[in-house]
Amino acid sequence: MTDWIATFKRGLSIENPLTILMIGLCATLAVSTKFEGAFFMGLAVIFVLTMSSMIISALRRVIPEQVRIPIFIVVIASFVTIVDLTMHAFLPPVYNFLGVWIPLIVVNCVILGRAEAFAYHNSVSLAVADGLGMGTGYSFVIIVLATFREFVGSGEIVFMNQRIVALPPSYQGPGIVLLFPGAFIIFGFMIAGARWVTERQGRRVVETSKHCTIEEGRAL
Amino acid sequence: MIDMLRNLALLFIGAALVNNILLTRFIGLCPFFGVSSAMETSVGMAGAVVFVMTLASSATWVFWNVLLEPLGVGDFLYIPAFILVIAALVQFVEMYLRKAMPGLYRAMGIYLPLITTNCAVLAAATEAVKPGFFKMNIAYGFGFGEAVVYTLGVAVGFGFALISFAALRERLDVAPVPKIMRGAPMAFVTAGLLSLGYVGLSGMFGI
Amino acid sequence: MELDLVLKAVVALSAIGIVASAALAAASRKFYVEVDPRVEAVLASLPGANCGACGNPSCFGAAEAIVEEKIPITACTAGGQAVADAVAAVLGVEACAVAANVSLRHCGGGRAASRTYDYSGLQSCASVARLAGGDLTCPYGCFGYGDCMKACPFDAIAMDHRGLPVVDLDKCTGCEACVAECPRGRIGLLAMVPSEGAVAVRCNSHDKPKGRKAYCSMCCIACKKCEKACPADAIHVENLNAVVDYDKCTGCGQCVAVCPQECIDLTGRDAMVSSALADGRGPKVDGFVPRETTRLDFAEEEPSE
Amino acid sequence: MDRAPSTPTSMVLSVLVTCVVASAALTFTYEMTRERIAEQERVAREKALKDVLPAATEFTAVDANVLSAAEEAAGDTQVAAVFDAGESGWGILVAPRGYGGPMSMVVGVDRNGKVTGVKIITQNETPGLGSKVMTEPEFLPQFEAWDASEIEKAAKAFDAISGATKSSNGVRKGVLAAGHVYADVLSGEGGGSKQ
Repeated sequence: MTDWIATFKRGLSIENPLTILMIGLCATLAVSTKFEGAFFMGLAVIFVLTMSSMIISALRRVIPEQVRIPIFIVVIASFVTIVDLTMHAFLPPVYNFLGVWIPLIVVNCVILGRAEAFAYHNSVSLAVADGLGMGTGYSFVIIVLATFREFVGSGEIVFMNQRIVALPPSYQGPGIVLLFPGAFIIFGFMIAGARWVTERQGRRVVETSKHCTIEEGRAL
Repeated sequence: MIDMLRNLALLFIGAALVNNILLTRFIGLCPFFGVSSAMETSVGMAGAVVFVMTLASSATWVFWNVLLEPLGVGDFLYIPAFILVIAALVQFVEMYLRKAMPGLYRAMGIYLPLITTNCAVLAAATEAVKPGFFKMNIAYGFGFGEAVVYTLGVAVGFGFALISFAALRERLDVAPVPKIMRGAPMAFVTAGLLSLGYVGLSGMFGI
Repeated sequence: MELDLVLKAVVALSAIGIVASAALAAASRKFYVEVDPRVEAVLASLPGANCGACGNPSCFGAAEAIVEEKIPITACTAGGQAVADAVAAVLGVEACAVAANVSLRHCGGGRAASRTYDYSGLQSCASVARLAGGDLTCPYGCFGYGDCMKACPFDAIAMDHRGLPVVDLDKCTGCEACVAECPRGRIGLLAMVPSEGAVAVRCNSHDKPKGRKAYCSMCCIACKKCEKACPADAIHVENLNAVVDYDKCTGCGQCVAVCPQECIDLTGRDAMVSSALADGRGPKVDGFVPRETTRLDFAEEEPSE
Repeated sequence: MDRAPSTPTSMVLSVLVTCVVASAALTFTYEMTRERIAEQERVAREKALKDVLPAATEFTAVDANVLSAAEEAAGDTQVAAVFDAGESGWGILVAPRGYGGPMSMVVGVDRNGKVTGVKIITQNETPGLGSKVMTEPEFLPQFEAWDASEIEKAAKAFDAISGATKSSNGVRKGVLAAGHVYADVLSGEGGGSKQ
């Protein structure tokens, strides 16, 4: 059980797909202009990642090596289509907002990456732990980014079209925050903040500019 | 004939620059940040993307119009079908290149597996082929020639953005950047400014 | 639920599946290519997601680079620690060969050395060297902007608090990438020396000693005290700078003790303290006592007197 | 970790099985959600049409050749669909191109050629600037009472939103296209409009 929790927590902090590994960026920046969009996108990623990791690790002995990528992709694509159809049917406003980004979850590097790196080599329970961990880590970052951007940009946070928190109507937010260039810049500062936090906790993230970040220091 | 060429040219430039898939629509960011740390990897990647994206969209066009559309199952099967086609195509091309043209494989082939997890390839191949994939559910319904030219434009746009960003990032490695912003955070801020330039182009023509 | 829709869907997707897998099966037969088994082994332990996060275009590219020792075994970000251990196990990297020669820095100035102008341009030695010969007054010294650190594929070089590159002897494989990258590497600032044990002269200047002291406190003033004190006749002042003959040098440390400028350090794998610790501290290394001409075997035996 | 062998048969077989299972599962989900999706779309369209044609009760799509004639009449602006609302006129769905790409909007034209209203369904103009075409209170109402048969003349009296000229012109193009569709195709359909 303990290593189940360890895998789960690893996905959240030191191997967070977005801030540390920096994979799966495509949808993050696009979808984080609305809290509601980011929230459901996070749920979708958690669902697809966990389910596909579970199936892949369950079948890992049966899938031949040579043709593993096509099989992984069909499994992931089926879960993505299920999410696509259900969201289209039950949550049309969110579906219209997310639009092209739901099908693109299938090529989201987080899912195929973890399915390959982890699910294909580990037991089902660990794969589910890793899926949940990575998914929650991913959604956490995307929701924080979305809350910031929606609040600053449009002055209010709307969830299932009730206004949760709103600034006085006279507030005229800076438009750039909702635009893509703003997303890049804010995400850049967010990674700097995450790195500063992990560094302050004594876990030195070795950033070698020529290679890549590998976490050193106290074991989790 | 002339205005058919004019349309294709407009479509090409529209896809490459005006609606640049990387810097105005932000599809395909994972390799954009992963590979662009060095110039030669970016050039290799750009070449591979141009080659495979055009091939992929012709394959998906064939599968869509010959198989999925007539059977009427396209609406819900297009995601697994297209990505399966792309993955198989990439793996096949990689094996073929490794065997037949080792030189070309050395320069470009090793980027091919990276294309399967590349959102841009799937997005462009699906957009050019499946009407209504683009958010506005306005049917494009390109012909075969238009689909290939459109994807070629998108791929050239992808390569152009990737290489210009790689050049910037090489300077970034040595620029006097505060310690906490060094590396990836600064790359994101630079990408933000670069995309600001491209957004200025939007709405001119093309799709 | 009409059955024919299910049938049509199954037919459509399976048709694509069959075409795809048949093509792959045929291709894997027809296009079989010999691959170095070690690369194969490393590739098996890499995640294979080809995410490109490690800067290599694909896991296959990364596996080749790791086997050819172009990048360290910890290069894979997506895999994290687990993959790094797996790759290390596959390559048996733990017992990595000890490099014959290692890189050595002939300069002790760093931030203490005086600068002719205040440089705030690109943080690279190559670019500062192009601006009127660099911001360092000393024409031979180390600028400290870390080009060697960036060039080193094995992360063996790190910049210390004095703004000088310190070489980690366990990681240095003697590949000379730093010597090539450093704008003053070829004129003696960085030299390849035997890795076992010796002393290092932390000065590379050939100016008049009086002029040297004006712009750098840590410099060799060619007083020849070390030449007189050396029992093995291994150190000579040539062209106004002390030069060590590493074949004769027994690492006894007499020159380190006697140098008035304290610009000679203990260094080398067999030295009593790690070269990173001894760097820039001359005789002040705690527990250091110069020895007679005994063969360099500090490591095993306690320092006698 | 022993794996299944990579012989050709095992490769083809495993992919085949995955595809069969996947396609069966997807068809099942599609069947489950199909009615709801169709229902959602119909409701959304109905709401938009009702906004521009308040009096109308039910909308029937015009048949194909009328639609294709409408597409010619509209020139380069895309016409997505045309709905006949019986007594209260027609609802024309057009997709002009604004600043940030195509917008989908619906234009209502009553029996005698008066534009009854314009409503924008989806757009991705620049938030805060272009998006004002939807939020600006007196922008969309200005199209009302334009005469669809002489749409060019009516379009002279048009003021765009400052700072969002391209988006405003996009909407204007949509209304123009709807006007042409009415003038060339629908008015001949036995509408009692004056010539």
